[in-house]
Formats: sequence, C-alpha cells, structure tokens
Amino acid sequence: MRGLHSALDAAGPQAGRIEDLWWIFFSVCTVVFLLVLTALLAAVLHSRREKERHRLPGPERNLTRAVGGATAVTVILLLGLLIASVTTGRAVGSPAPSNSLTLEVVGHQWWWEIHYEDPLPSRRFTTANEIHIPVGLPIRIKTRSSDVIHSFWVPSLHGKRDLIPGYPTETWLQADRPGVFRGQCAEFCGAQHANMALVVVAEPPAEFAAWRSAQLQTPPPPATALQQRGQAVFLAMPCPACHTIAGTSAGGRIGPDLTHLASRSTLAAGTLPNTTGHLAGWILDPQTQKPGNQMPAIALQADDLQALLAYLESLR
Amino acid sequence: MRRDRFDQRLTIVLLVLLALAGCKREERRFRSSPAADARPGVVRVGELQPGPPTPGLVVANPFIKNAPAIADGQRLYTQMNCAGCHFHGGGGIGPPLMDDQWIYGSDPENIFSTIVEGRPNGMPSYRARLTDDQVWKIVAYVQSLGGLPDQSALPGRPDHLRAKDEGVPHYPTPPRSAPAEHP
Amino acid sequence: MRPRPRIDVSALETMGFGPRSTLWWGVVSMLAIETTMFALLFATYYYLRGNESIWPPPGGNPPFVPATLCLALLLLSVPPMAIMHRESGNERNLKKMRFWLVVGMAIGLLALGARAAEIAMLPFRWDHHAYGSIVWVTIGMHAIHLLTSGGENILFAVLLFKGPVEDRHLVDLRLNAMYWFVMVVWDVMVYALIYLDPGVLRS
Amino acid sequence: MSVAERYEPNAGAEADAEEARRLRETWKSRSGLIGFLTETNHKKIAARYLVTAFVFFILGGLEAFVMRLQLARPEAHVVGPDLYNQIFTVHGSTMMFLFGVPVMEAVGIYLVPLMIGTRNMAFPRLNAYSWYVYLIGGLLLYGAFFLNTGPDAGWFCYVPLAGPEYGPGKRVDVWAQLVTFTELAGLAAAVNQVATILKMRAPGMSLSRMPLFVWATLVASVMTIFAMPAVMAASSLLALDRLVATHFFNPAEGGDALLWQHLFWFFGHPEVYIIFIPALGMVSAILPAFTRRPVFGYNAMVLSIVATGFIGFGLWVHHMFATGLPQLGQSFFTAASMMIAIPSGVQIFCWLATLWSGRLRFAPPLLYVLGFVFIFVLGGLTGVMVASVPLDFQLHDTFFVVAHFHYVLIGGAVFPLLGAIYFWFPKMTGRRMFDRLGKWSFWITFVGFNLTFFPMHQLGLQGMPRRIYTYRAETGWGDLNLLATAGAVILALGLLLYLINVLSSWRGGALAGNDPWGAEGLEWSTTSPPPIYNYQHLPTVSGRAPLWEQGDDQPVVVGLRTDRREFLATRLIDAEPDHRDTLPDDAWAPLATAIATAVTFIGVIFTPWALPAGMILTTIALVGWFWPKRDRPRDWMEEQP
Repeated sequence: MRGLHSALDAAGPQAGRIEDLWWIFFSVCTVVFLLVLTALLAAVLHSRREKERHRLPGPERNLTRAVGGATAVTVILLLGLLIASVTTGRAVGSPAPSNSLTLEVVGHQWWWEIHYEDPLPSRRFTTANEIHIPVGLPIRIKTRSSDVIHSFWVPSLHGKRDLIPGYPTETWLQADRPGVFRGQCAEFCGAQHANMALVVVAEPPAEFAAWRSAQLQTPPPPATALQQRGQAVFLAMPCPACHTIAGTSAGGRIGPDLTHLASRSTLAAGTLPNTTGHLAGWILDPQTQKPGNQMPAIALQADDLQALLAYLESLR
Repeated sequence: MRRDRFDQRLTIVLLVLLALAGCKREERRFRSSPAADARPGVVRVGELQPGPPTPGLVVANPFIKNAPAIADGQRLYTQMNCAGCHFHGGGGIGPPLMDDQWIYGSDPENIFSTIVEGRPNGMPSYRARLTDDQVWKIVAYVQSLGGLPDQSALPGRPDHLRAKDEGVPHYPTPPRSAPAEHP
Repeated sequence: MRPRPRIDVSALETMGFGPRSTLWWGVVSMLAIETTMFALLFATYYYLRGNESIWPPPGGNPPFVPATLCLALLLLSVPPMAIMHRESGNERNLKKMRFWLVVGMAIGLLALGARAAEIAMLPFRWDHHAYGSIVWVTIGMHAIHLLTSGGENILFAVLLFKGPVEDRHLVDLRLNAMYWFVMVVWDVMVYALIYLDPGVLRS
Repeated sequence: MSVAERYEPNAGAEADAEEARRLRETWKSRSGLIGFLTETNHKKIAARYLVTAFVFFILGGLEAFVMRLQLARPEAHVVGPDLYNQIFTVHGSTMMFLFGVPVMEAVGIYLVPLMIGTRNMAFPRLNAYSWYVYLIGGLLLYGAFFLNTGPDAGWFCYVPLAGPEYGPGKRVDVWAQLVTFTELAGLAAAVNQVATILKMRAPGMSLSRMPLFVWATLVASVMTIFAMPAVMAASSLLALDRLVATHFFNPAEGGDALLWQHLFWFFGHPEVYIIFIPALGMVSAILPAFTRRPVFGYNAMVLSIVATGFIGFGLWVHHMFATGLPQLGQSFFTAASMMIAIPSGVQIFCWLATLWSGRLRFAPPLLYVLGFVFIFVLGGLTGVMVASVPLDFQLHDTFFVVAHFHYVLIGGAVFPLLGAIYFWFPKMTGRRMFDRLGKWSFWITFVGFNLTFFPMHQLGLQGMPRRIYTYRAETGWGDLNLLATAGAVILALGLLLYLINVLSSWRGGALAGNDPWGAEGLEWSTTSPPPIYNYQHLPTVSGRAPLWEQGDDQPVVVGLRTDRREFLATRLIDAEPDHRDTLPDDAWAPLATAIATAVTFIGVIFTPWALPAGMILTTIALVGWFWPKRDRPRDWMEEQP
C-alpha cells in the first residue's frame, strides 16, 4: 500500500519489522475470519428447515468435540501471535545503536521544534517541522512536550511515541531509502491537532552533510535594499518577540526558528506549501489558514510586506 | 391562553440570554476582534487636571469574561515573562496586580497603555512586541487577577502554578515558573 | 382439567436478617463501591509517591494526635454497636438496644470532633502540592462517611425512642451497624496509609 | 422453613378475577402527572430509559453524520475546528455514557424481573432515581452543548489538555459532571440488579437454571460496581484540579499526567464489556426461539461470561502502549488482551453449534444475530491486532482503531440490541413489528455499516489519525472518506426504516399474544404487555427452558398478600422460598433526591459552596425517602415489658 505516510510502505528497519508482523497477523486473522464465515454458512445450510416444534437435545458429543477443538485451535493461534508480537516488540524496543545521530523533538501547540544535538556546541542547531536525516544511519529521537500531550509519528519509519509533559522518552528510527516521509501528531492536542504535521527528508549522506552545514551557517546579511528594508520591518514588528533569526537581534523562543525558513518545504507545520503567496497570506491572516494557532495577524503596508517577503525568502 | 404564549416568549428570551451568556464566556475568537484594534489614544492616568473635570476616554476590553482569551492572556503573561517582575500577580520587583491599588489606574485602557507605553522605573514598553489583540488578552488576564471579571471564566490554576498562598516549600519546579512571593 | 398445584407461602415469615434480605445485598454492594473508591485513592497515593524523592514534601506532616484519637474512639465504638447488633438480632430487647446504640453514637460523635480537629490542623492545603491534594481528598472522603453513618445513628436512636419500631427497621438498624463497622475498617486503612507512611514516621 | 405443597380444587374463575383486581389496586401507579413523577414500576421506568437512550442515540448519530460530512472531502468547511472538536467529544460521550451503558441497563430493568418471575426490582425507588439522574446528566451535556459549552477535549479528556490551563471555560467541567451523573445512575442500576437477581428469583430457578441473559446482566452489574468508581474518582479529581486548584495531574507540583490515563482506562476498558456482555446475553436469549433448541453448552457460556468479566479488568494498559511504558508490563497486557479473545471465541463457537443443530426460522431477530456474528468476529480479530504492542505503535489513535471499536460496539452491541428490541417488542407492546420492513432495514443497515467502517481500516493504515477536523488533499485520504460518508448515508437510512417500523407497528402491528415466537423463557408465559404486577401467581421453575419443559402440573406460588406490594424472597443458590418481604409504594422522594443531586453537582461547577448546600438538600430528600411509614400491622414496641 503506497502512500506519503503509509504504515505498510516501510522505509526503515523499525517500520519494516512492524510491517512484517502486520502481514503475519493479517494472514492469520483473514484465514480465521473466512473459517468462521464458512462455519456460519455451513451451519445455516445444514440446519433443517421443516416446521418442527422445538426439541430438547440430550448430550451432544460431536458438537462438544467440535467446540472444544475450535477453542483449542484458537488458543494455539493466539499463543503463536503472542510470541510473534513479543519478539517483534523486543526488536523494536531495542536501545538506539551507539553510532546514531541524536535529535530532540519538542511538541508545541501546534508545531514541532527540532534540535540537532552534537557534542560540539558549535555543531548544534534548531529547526522546525522538517527533519532531514541521512539514509542508513540510525537516528536517536528524544521526545518531550512543552504543553499538552502530542504523539510523534512517521508511519513509514516507525510507530508513534507519545510526548507527555513530565515524561521525556526516546526512541530510534532509520531510513533505508531516500525519500520524503510525512508524519503527523497522533494524539489529540487541541484546536489545530489536524494541522500539526511534519516532513522527514531522508537523503544520501553527502546531501545531508551539505544541508547540515547550510543549517549551521548564519544567513548572510540582506544583500539587496529591499531585503534590508524587509529585515528592518521584521525587527520593528512584533515578530522578534516569538521568532529567532540567527545573526540578528531577533531571539524569540515562542514560535518556530526562522533562521533558514526559505529552505523548508512547508509553512505552519505542514499546513501550507512554502511559497511567496502562502507566506504572505500566512503573515497577514494566520487565523484563517489555521484557526486558533498562536500567531497573531500582523497588519502591514503592501510595500512593507513585499520587503518582508523578500527578506524571509532570502533565508536559505 | 395569552398567558401561555407569554410564557413561551419569556422562555425563548431567557434561553437566548443564556445562550449569549454561554457564548460570551466560551467563544473561541480566532480572528482579531475589530474592537481590539482600537488603540486608545490619550489615556488619563491621574485625577489631577486644571479646569473643570473632563471625561476620560473609555474603551471596554473586548475580551473581558472570555475564558479562552483569558487563558491566552495567561500564556502570553508567562511568555512575555511578566512573571519575572510581577510574579503570579503577587508582585515582587514590580507592583502586585492582585490588590486594588493601581498606580496608573485600573481601567482596562489604563492597563492597556501601561503595557503598550511602558512606565517609568522599570516597566518596559511592549508596543513593538505585542499586537493590540494580544495586549487586550493580557489586560483581560491581569484584570482577572484582581477578580474583576466573572470568576466563572477563570482557569483554576495554570499547570506550572506554585501554591496559591505563599511561604510553603515546594518541589523543585521547571525554570519557567517563578519563585514564590514572600509577603 | 386437573388444577395447577400451588405452593402456599403465606406461612413464611415477613423478614429476613443478613444475606437473606435483599436490602443486605444492596448495602453490601454500596459498601463494595465505596471500598473500591478508597482503594483507588490509595493507589493514587502510592502512584504519586512513586514519582517523588521527598515524600511527604517539606513543610509539616499531618497531625498525628487527633488522627490517632479519632481512630481510637472509632475502635472504642465498635463493641457497643456490636452488642446493639446482637440484641437487635435474637433478643430484641429494646431497652438494651437503645442504651448501646446511644453509647456507640456518642463515641462516634466524639470521633467526628477529633476528625474535624485533624482537618483543621493539617499544616498544608490541598492546593500546595499533590501530596496535600491526595491527603485532603482521602481524609475528606472518610469524614463524609463518618458524618453520614453518624447521622444515621442519630436517626435510628430517635426511631428507637419514638417508634414505631417494626421488623423492617431492625433490618435497617443492623445494616447501619454494618456500615459503621466497615467505616471503622476504612479509617484503619486511611490511618495506615497516611500516618504509618515511612516518610511521615521518619520525621 | 419448609413449604407445604398441596393440591387444592381450582379456586374458580371469579375468585381469580377478584384476586387480579386486588393486585391491580395494590400495584397500579397514581394517575396523571403525579403518577408520572412518582412512578416506580420497573416496566415503566425501563420504557423511559429505552426512549431516553434512543433519543440520545439519534442525537449522537446526527453528530456522527456531521463529522462524516466534514471529512467527506479534504479541507472541507462544513464546521470549524472548535465546533468539530466539541462534536466528536459529545458524540463519544453520548454513545458511551448516554446510550451504550444506559440502553443495556434499560433492557435489563425491563426483562430481568419478568425473566426471574417476580413483580418488580428489589429497590423500585432507587430504580426511578437512577433514571432521573441519568436524564439530568444528559440534559446537562446537551444544554451545555447548545450553549457553545460542549466539552471539546475528547470523551477520554486527557490531561493536561483537559486541565485548567489548556481547557479554559466550563466545557470540561460539564464533561466531568456528566460522567458523575451517568456513573451514579449506572451504579444505582447495578446494585439494584444484583439484589434483584440474587434474591428474587422464582422458586426452583437455581443459579444453574438462570437464563443466560440474566447471567450476563449479573456479571455486567458486578463489573459496573468495581469499574465505575474508577471513572467517578478520575472525574472528581479532574474537577477538583480545575475548580479548587488541586495538583493531582500537575507535574510541576508532584502530580502526574499519566495517572489520569490509568484511572480512566481502568474504567474505560471494562466499560466496553459492561456494554456488550448484556448484548451477548441478548444473542443467547434470541437464538433458542429461532433455532428451536436451547443454546448449546450452557455451562461453557456461563463460564465464558464470567471469565470475560474477570479478564476485562486486566487490559486497561493496552490503551497506553504508545506512552512508552516498560517492556515487560506491556507484554503482560498484550497476553491478557489476547486471552480475552478465548471466552468470546467459545461463545461464538457455541452459537455456531446451536445454529448447526437447530431448525432455523429466518425472522429479523435471527438476521440481526447472524449479522452480529459477522461483524463482531471481524471486530474481535482487529482487536487481537491492536492488542499487539508493535502493531499498536502504528495503529493506535488512527482510523483503524475507529473502525475496530465501531465494529465491536455497533456489531457487538447495537446489532444484538436491535434484534432484541425486535424480539421483545411484542412482549412490551402486545404487537408484532412488520417483518418485511424489518428485513429491509436489517440488510440496508448491514450493508451501510460495513461500507461506512470497513474503509476506515485502510485509512488508518495509510496514516490517518483520529480526531482531525480536516486533512490535506495530498494525503490521498479523500476517496475512502467519501466512500465512508456514502456508507453513512445508507446506514442512516437503514436505522430510519427501523425507527419507522417501531413507530408504525406500535399502533398498527398484528396482536402478538403471550408467546408469538414460541420461545422458552419465563417472560413469555404472562400476557403481552404484562400486567403491572407481572404475574398473578408467581411461577416456579424446574428447568432451563421453562415453557418447553414444564407441563400443566408445574406449581405456582400462592399466599402472597395482595393488599400490599409483597414479593417472595428466595435463597441465593437454590432459590427455595425463604421469606416474604414488602416493596415500598410510589413516592416523590426519588425525584426530590435527584434534583438535590443535580443542584450539588451542577452547582459545584460554579461555586464550591454548592457542595455543603447540596449535601444538606440531599439529606433532607433522603430523610423523606426513608421516612418510616406506619403500614405494618406488627409493631412489637408495645410488646416490650
């Protein structure tokens, strides 16, 4: 079953194990279901039609044997499924390999904050709603929530893990083939639970390394006059109170980090594609796109808006 | 006969009123409300003035008694680190917000301009950091600390709140929550 | 046709004590519900306890003296109620029943006073910390039961003195006694939970 | 004491008529509005319960329909997020608290006294009280919903989303009190059933001869007694957190967010069995009449019902696998969750054996049973899937789970329920439903149901989470959702036909007579509808299929007084006559107490002072309830020296 984010389109070992288990359960259950239906049909056909009065049967050895046998088979099948399930459970629950890349996912109403961790402080960076990972390398994912319960879930890579306040946990996943995998918050978290998605981009190690070093750069100062004016607008407006742009005075930690906004494919946690038009609409009237989110509407003159857009789009 | 019809009408009216009451408290206003965009211009902060008294400009807080807006205000209060000086309304570095003494006036528009303009001796201006809509929400929350709006619109406690009355030791709590006030 | 045979029950008595009566089963079910409630509160207590290194949190322990007094009084009230229970069973000596019920009732009211003092002397409030919350709720819930069954005792005392006293009232009276006994058992558990907690004993 | 069994010449028709008249005098309820408000007869109360429950079923169904419309296409704008979240919360709460549990209680309250051959429930006033409380709870929820104060944190109300900081306003408080009301009603009904079933069975109806439906009701009631306190505790603690700022669920002050989930699901899972164990009992009660033989394997059936009741308490954590609990514990709960498939399997097999060896008559009730087997088995198998920890990592909180529990609850509970209503409708109203219409509505419902919910399995596997008010086109969920919505239309049509059938046959159906189906249960021996006192002479029982096994020489009970509401209490195990006891008369007290309860629980949403005030009111009402009435001849106070 192909799909942007199908549990049956596994792209890594974790999801793969679960998918195999799924097919075991699926086949066993299908067979059982068909057997029961056959029995039901047989029973209905076998039973006699004639309008007799009721009868009070004596001991029915054959039926007793049949029911006993069916029960025994049920027990055996369940035992088998249980063993399969527990084995997979151990494999999936194994601790992350030592060579894995670690990143921390923080759930917010209603977006994802992502910290790439590293022993060297200079090699750490923060982004939002879009995760890039190298193919073939295990990724250790530490999860935590800043407000209510969320659930981190990228079906093609792994099952879900709840982000519960007071319960930081960790899990790991890995992508074996390049691709773009969509994930979405899976625990009801309020008004915009539906629009709390994220994208995982699995790419060859070389490309990942390039992306990473790009993320580590502070963006160059605005080149054109328009972009310079845009930066001024950004800093004059309430934006810096919530958003960070490295290399400027904007250091807000309430909203997503915008340092490399232009490098991302979506806006507002997968709500909109990251295009000039949508960005403009988002800034002017975020509550229509995503009612209830915490971004306030910003009233801007047309030319200020153009400048701001030019600036934001320069943040690669 | 006529009486029945009268009763019916009365019931309907009552139901509508109830509905309004319910809506006002519960309505989730996602779009910024027009009233909230009206920023009061000249705001009086004192009684003294030459000549005969003139009525000051009065702007009603569009979010008063609106539970979700008050909750937003509470969130902004934390995010803007108001608690850093005022703590959870008890005051500390900054003046307390729970009592009924207001240096610059307790009317909504006074609180509004206090937040927007800032005040001497430490209260910074949030003009550049908040939209009017957000400021009004904070005003609603601050007013609620003084018990001004209908209590039924108030949250019982924020999840990071320390005990209501102070001076009792607590578990070590996450950095975002402020230390307790000592009277 | 041959007439249907009939079972004549007119000779049966009109009252059954204990498990024979429907009411007994009703009351026992109610007590089962409340016991489950307490069990869940205890589970909550230990669940919260498991999260904390310091337990109870600094800032004073629940008042040992009034709680112990309350428990002692409740235990003391058991024998009179038991005698009353026995009398209501076979002897049905109204005078003895009145006497022992009043004795048990009086001791129970004293226990209620001790409980009130205990609540008044709690050094923390329900909104100070989770420990405060669970202690207040547990003690409060038991206080409500103490109040209820104490009140029922008074009502039954009035009944015994004023009358009319009927078979059915004896069933009720005995069931109220049972409620009282179980309520005492609950207090033993509550006491053990809150006051014999290692953390409390250490300090 | 032993009872003399004697043959006596038939008393004669006019004597019987006279006796019947006196019984009617004693048991009939007062007339008019007063009669309505003081009613305590189990059949009347049960009828109210049924109507109320089905009204809520319709409301919940309409909400479901709005959700299907919203989800039919990507980025639809039928409703906004705020309203959608209220709708799915109210839908879930309605179906679980205001329909699922109460409707099963309703059928039990109507049938159990008839099936065990007595005149009323053990505690008639408590019975009335529980209906009032349940009704008030429902009105509270919908009143609030129409005032835009409908709960919006899901029927499971997870903290901290439902807590004071992230759940502003009164919406969640309404939910918490709704739960308190409905659980109070449920507990009252359960206590009533336990006492009735254990002590008021007809002479000779030993535990080993009890009808399977009565067994199911007994087990469900006992489960209720131990499960529902958990949710009452949970909702009370939540209300305390929200209203007086306790810290049970506040991590910063030593509270714990997971504690809520443990408390809630410790109730939440048994809840499912409390809903469908009675439904399984209904299936066992329907089958004999249409296979013309008793259900195969009585002992096995009873054992599996009881086993289900026990195991049902061991599974709650399988709702919490994704929270990352320790491995070992998870494996245990996986094992338990799979184990519960065994008793269910045994019952399925026994029913199949019954069908195999029976002589079928394809009336609509049997169709509903067959449809039930199909849907319930499928739901049970997906249940085995979600019981597996790794699979649950993928399936949890997706539409796969939505499909699963709708298969279990609609297939496992609603289909048998519809069959049961159809089956006992003649007994309740004296008229039969229209079979042709019945068959049409069954097939339309069956097709519509599968069309609605089967695609949801695949949607879940394709990554569609639950409780989302919209989705983007690029997710590719659009088509299956459209299909599901189309199915919902058909499903609604089928249920509408059923409703039409009920209403029309109520007036115009063919007269039924005592035993239209040739069934074996005791309830079919009295008239349809039964007299207010159920049986003029309480019957006795000598087997599991009374009407099939017993001849004219089966004795009946005489000697109960007819001038007051006397009933026969029998022994726990063998149901030998033990003593006569008297039920209270109709009264205002239940209504008054219910109102006092309502004042308390609704009041505390707005001020804590409502608690003491309400307690005082309740005390007053209760004194009125138990006020001694001098109607007994024997007052031995005078006999004292």
